[in-house]
Amino acid sequence: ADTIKLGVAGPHSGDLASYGIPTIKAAELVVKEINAKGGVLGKQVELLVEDDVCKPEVATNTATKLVSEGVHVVLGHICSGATKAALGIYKDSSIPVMSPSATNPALTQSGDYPNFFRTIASDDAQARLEVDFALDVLKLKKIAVLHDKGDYGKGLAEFAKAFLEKDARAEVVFYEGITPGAVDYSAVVQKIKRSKAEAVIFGGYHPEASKIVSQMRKKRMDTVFISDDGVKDDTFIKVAQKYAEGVYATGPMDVSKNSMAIAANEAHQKTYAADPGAFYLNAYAAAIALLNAIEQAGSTDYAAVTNALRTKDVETPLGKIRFDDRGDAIGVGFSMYQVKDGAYVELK
Amino acid sequence: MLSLVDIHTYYGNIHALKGVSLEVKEGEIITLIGANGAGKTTTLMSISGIVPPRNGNVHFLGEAITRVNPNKIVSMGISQVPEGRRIFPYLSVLENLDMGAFLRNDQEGVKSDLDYVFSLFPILAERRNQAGGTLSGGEQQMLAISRALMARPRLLLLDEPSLGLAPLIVKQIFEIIKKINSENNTTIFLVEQNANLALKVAHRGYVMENGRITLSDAASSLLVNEEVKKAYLGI
Amino acid sequence: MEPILDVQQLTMDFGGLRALDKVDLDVRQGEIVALIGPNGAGKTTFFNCITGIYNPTGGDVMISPPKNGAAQRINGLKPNRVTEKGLARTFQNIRLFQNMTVLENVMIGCHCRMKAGILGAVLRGISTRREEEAVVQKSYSILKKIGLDKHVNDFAKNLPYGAQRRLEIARAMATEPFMLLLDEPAAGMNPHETQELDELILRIRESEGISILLIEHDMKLVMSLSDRIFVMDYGKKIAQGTPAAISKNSDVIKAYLGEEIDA
Amino acid sequence: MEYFFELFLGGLTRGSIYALIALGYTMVYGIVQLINFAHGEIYMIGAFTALIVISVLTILGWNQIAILLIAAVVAVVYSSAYGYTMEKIAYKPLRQAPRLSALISAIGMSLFLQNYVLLAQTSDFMPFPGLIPDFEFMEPYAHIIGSPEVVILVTTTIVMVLLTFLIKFTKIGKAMRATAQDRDMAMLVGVDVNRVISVTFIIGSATAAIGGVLIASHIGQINFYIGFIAGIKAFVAAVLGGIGSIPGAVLGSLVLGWTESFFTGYISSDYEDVFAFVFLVLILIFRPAGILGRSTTEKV
Amino acid sequence: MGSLSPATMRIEKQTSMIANELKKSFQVCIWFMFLTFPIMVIRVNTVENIIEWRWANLFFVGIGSFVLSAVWRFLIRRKERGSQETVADGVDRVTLSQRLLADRRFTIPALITVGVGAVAFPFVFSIYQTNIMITALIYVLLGLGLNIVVGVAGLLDLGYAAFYCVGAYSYALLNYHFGLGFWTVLGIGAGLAALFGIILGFPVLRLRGDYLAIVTLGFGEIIRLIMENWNEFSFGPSGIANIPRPGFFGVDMNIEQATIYIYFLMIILSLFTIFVVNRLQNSRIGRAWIALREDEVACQAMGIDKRKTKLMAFALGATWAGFAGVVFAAKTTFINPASFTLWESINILCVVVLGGMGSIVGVIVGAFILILLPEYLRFLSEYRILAFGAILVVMMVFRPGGIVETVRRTYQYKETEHDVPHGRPAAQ
Ligand SMILES: Nc1ncnc2c1ncn2[C@@H]1O[C@H](COP(=O)(O)OP(=O)(O)OP(=O)(O)O)[C@@H](O)[C@H]1O
Ligand SMILES: Nc1ncnc2c1ncn2[C@@H]1O[C@H](COP(=O)(O)OP(=O)(O)OP(=O)(O)O)[C@@H](O)[C@H]1O
Ligand SMILES: CC(C)C[C@H](N)C(=O)O
Ligand SMILES: [Mg+2]
Ligand SMILES: [Mg+2]
Repeated sequence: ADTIKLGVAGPHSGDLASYGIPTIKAAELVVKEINAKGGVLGKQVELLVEDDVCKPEVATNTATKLVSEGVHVVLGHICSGATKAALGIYKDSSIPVMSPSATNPALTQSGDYPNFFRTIASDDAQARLEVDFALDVLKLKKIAVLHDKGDYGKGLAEFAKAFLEKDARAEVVFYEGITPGAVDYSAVVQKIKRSKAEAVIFGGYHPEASKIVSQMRKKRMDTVFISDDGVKDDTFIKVAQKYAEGVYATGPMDVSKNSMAIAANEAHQKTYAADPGAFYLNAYAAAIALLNAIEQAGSTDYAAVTNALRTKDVETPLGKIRFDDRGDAIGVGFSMYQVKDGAYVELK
Repeated sequence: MLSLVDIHTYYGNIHALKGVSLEVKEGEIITLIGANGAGKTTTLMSISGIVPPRNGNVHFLGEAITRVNPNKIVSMGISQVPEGRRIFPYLSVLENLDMGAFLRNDQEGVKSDLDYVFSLFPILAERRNQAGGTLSGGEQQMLAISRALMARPRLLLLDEPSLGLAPLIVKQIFEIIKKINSENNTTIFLVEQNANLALKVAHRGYVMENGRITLSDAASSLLVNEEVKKAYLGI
Repeated sequence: MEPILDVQQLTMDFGGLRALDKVDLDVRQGEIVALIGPNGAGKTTFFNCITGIYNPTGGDVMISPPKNGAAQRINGLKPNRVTEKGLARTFQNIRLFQNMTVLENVMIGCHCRMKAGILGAVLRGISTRREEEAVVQKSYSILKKIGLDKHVNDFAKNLPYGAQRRLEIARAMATEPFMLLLDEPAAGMNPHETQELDELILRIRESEGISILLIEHDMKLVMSLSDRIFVMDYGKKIAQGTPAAISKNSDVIKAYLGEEIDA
Repeated sequence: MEYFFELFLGGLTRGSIYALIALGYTMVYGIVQLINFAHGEIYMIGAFTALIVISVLTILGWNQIAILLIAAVVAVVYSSAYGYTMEKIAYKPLRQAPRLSALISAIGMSLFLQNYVLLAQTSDFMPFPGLIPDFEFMEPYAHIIGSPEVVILVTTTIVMVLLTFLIKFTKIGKAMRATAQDRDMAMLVGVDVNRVISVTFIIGSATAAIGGVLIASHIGQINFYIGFIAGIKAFVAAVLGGIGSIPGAVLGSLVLGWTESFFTGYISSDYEDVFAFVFLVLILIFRPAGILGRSTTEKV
Repeated sequence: MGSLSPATMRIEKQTSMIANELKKSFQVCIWFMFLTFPIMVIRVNTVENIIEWRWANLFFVGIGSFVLSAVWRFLIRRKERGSQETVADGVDRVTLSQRLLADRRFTIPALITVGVGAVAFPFVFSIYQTNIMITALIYVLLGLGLNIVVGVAGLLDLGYAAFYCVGAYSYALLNYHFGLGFWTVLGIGAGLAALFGIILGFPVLRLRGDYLAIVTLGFGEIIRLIMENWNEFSFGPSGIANIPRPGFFGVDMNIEQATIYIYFLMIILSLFTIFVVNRLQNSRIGRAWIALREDEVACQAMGIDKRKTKLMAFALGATWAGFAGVVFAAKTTFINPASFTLWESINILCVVVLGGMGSIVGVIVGAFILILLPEYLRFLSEYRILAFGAILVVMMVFRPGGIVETVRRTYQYKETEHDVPHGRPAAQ
């Protein structure tokens, strides 16, 4: 049958599976809905889901597999590293790729990947926001920067550190990486305490963040904790519970009032009887954007589709978006959130 | 007491016992002699159930013990002093002896048996807290025999007990064999390279070649059998 | 004649236990010397100290290889260096390379007399190929001499016990020693096989000119083979002499033999 | 000085967490000589089972203490059952096989169990309730060490003592040691080796479950992957202490915990693991069989 | 008595056996239903306080375990019976694969087929297929290298990915900083890896078995962590992108051509590896490695220098990982430390053990199976790794020696006319 083939690539097994699986769910729901409405360009949309375990070497296989199966557009990959390895292959085959989560700045800023788009902002934007918030709003002087040694977390932390160092108002009193997955972070926490930092800017994900925050609070430290969208996740609050109170985190602008976002979350609840996971809405938006671009372009032609992505606005759970020349979504930005009474609240 | 009927035992693909039948009566000392690789050790291992025979039957005290778990067989009263001693290397001498009495529950009896084996082999008492693995070869052999005795077996299987022992001790060992046979009425199945000595203490003997029993007779007749003399007694 | 092995005041302690206590022993070229003594006397420990398995606590081990006669001290050397110098041994508890064939076991013995390095192995030039062939041939002829030629391609673990003991000797001979140290070579053999071993050992001395130091509890073998006998007890040397003298030595009889035996 | 003390306690806590897992690891290793790669997964399954029980009972409105006890018991039962079954399927048929084959089988088991939980539950982190209340009398010290940490420390000590006692002095313990040293010979003195091995796995898995419950409630979250990371650390700790030795596992864990804590505290957490491994290598160079392992020189 | 003919007795015995088996399977089925109950059936939503009961899963587990248990028992039984039957003919059991490998009538046509197939492959199959073949070939290199260390010399190495990492970073960095080309770095990378092999070798000389395993594991992690932390040197976790593919006299290639080119390059490199490794194994050094694995004490007593031999094994094993690493970097064009984790080392170890330790053919087969299997299991999507884990267990249980077991080489010798003074010893 003649179908529109939408590839979905990301980690679906292994330790990072939790970042990849929500994207499959999002794609499934979007496709189900669109197919029910008659599909794209009158054709049904077919999903081709492939695992890349977040590993560059597997990602190249995943990408060639998708290419040889004739995908028209790809939703993915999830990790920046895997994305970088795979992009060359898609580029050679003229396939547009859109990631809901790969935040490495170089992906768009280097200009090496004209076929790449993303529905999430890049790490430097987040770092900027975090630093500005710490200096301008909170007026802090001594800041500790911490990261999880990962691709994403460390990248972000480095930007934060660089921004802070350029600014005379504050000093970085502490800059270190922690080991992800460790059972306890008391030593690092003690060290932060000794450094007399007023705030911690953490680059990384919520499992580590919740452990660090909990340990700090249990040790009766009230150091301000500022983090990123890896932490702006409800799981963080569920896990850290009372200790989560007061934590700042940047995240995509609040869409909780967006009707599409509400619908998307409900659809997930209904179908899978569970809360959606990480990057679910970004993925949802990306799937819509990709399929919409094909519809708008009137074909799956590479030039036409990418052009449509760059020129035509599309209504998504993240709001009305369009992509700039480098592939970053316009209108998808970050705001600062704080945990108040067990929920993230956007700060204006 | 013990009877083997046409047993066949294999090591993976090697057919080690090719139809062995033999019998041991209560209170006897019987000996099994044969060249290297004839299958003597395998016979004992088949009785103990470590290398269960694939075909054939083993009966002990009227019960079939073919393919019964080794620990059950031990609990029925069969103990073995295996070839190569097999001392638990990191257990002390005392603990090794204790393991020998693993299935026994009579503390008193165990204690007196301990004194008994120490009287048989005083050197073991001297080394009682040394790790078994660091004993000299001969000391290990004494320990292996003592360990088997600690189980107070009804049938004692001995695999080359004189291996690596000083002449003085060898003599001692054979005396002990006779002694436990007559005093404790322990039945003894003795495998020996030292056929001369073995046939002297045994009542009956079997000769094994290539996985088969080729000869069986009263020990005294085997001692004077020309073929046996030539092949096994080195005379 | 100069001794080719001269051990003086050899001492070995294990924690509190003195396993060897100032033992002297010497072997001359072409001799068969036996080391006997009760179980636990320290005989195997003596071998271990000479061959570098243990580093003795005290004393000297000197060798003067017959070919390049200079005397040298070898205690503290690594076992492989000792073997290179021309002392080869067998083990009381057989230690063959179980999952290698009989021929390969002997070829390993030749290792230290070969030269091929990595490059040689990969390129397999003429000299390497020659060397390999020569080693196969040499190993085979040793096996033939020892009477294991029927088993060349069998796995060592599948050999009968007696054959395994002989293979240990073959492997040791392949290192081209000037002296063989045999630890209870007759253990586990029946009298008939022991007789064969007796002949084999004599033949090794005769045809190869290898001197032999052996530990053994089979007195018949010891008495018929050895030129001289050393007796140990509790880590000390208690006697030394000809078989005839030893068999009548009252200390030895008391500690070890139990009765007088015919030499 | 206070800083030093804080790091010391932090290392102690971390070490006793490792120890809870390492104990079972080392015990199974000591008896069966198998690196039970899937031990971490047993720990993870223990934690999951506990979480499920806790959630169900909480929803049903039971009382806190009862929940804690029931959850712990169920977790122990289930982990033991998993350990037992795993041995029967993946290791028992490989008793005579080369050791590495059993190791690969264990790795397969580990992958299987991880993904089994991943698929049957979820890949996300799930919050694990802090079951251990903050004790009143601990409040003055709360800025240094928390009540859950103290509970973990105490439990580790108890488990260690019990296991040591079990192995040293009980009949089954003796049977275990004999089985470890020479399986055939153990049979020849009447030990039911299959049973001994099953019991070993059951006890090892039970300690893993206790670890699972306590550690999860200390950390506050679990997912299907926690077992792997913890398993590796525990493995390292067990080897460091001398694999097969029960006190060794605890000592190794503590040394590892302190090493990490002090290195992070005084130098940098960037190279925390690097340093821990370098330290491991150094110790093993001087004590090739671990801190409390018996020396490997064999008598020839 | 006499009323029962032997035939009916047999049938009766069989039916009772089958009944017994079914009973056993039923017990297993109940046990597994119990075992999987909490995790498979209950799912809790702690936020909304909802318990989801998935009773259907219990049913599937029941059916599944019943069937699997029956099959499992049947296979185990057959495995045991199988070994009995081969015994009956009395010949040494040589497995079918070994027999085939030894038979020239089989090997030559087989080699030709494989050769033709290998050459035609990229032209017949898609670029995806070619791509995964390249990955498989990289693992052939890795497997053969690790096989020297683990399979032949018996040194359990859990940090082999470190050398792979060294190779990959050599190319990426030397290219980035100095513009060195693929071919130049291929040699340098292998050399550096060998150097690291020796560096690792020194401290572990005294260690045995699992202590060695843990130290090598540590070494592997150390290398990876340094790459992660030392940004100035390695660009940290974000890795190095845009690594050039291997050049071919400056010809510009599109991705398809480049893939085919790398494919043939890997074929040649694999053949070279097989050639060298084979020669090494059958040399004086190879024998020493095996002897070392069998018995260290005896080995030294036979005059083998333990230290030197071990170091050689480490260095030579690492060399191949170096080669593989360089190719890997060139193939993916992007590397970061995440590709060289412990799982990578484990994966390579699985290749060696599953294929058959010590056997070159085995390792090659192992590499193909282990690398292609997950790729071809892709249709199982999320169940892929689950299935992979299960397959590892099953393969080990039913073929514990690996897929292809080693055959010890037999040597050619000439009958010598040795004059033995006392006549041939009368060995029977
Ligand atoms: N574990 C084993 N694996 C394979 N073959 C074996 C094994 N044990 C023994 N055999 C073989 O079985 C046969 C009988 O061996 P067994 O040990 O029973 O002989 P034996 O009469 O006790 O000899 P010995 O006097 O040397 O002790 C021999 O051919 C031997 O090679
Ligand atoms: N590694 C060791 N650690 C502790 N004690 C040891 C060690 N090696 C040997 N011994 C002790 O040293 C003494 C001598 O042992 P050795 O093996 O040398 O005796 P042997 O003369 O060879 O006896 P046998 O004739 O029984 O083989 C024994 O008491 C033994 O327990
Ligand atoms: C899922 C995460 C690992 C993705 C991350 N934001 C990245 O850029 O790599
Ligand atoms: Mg025997
Ligand atoms: Mg000795």
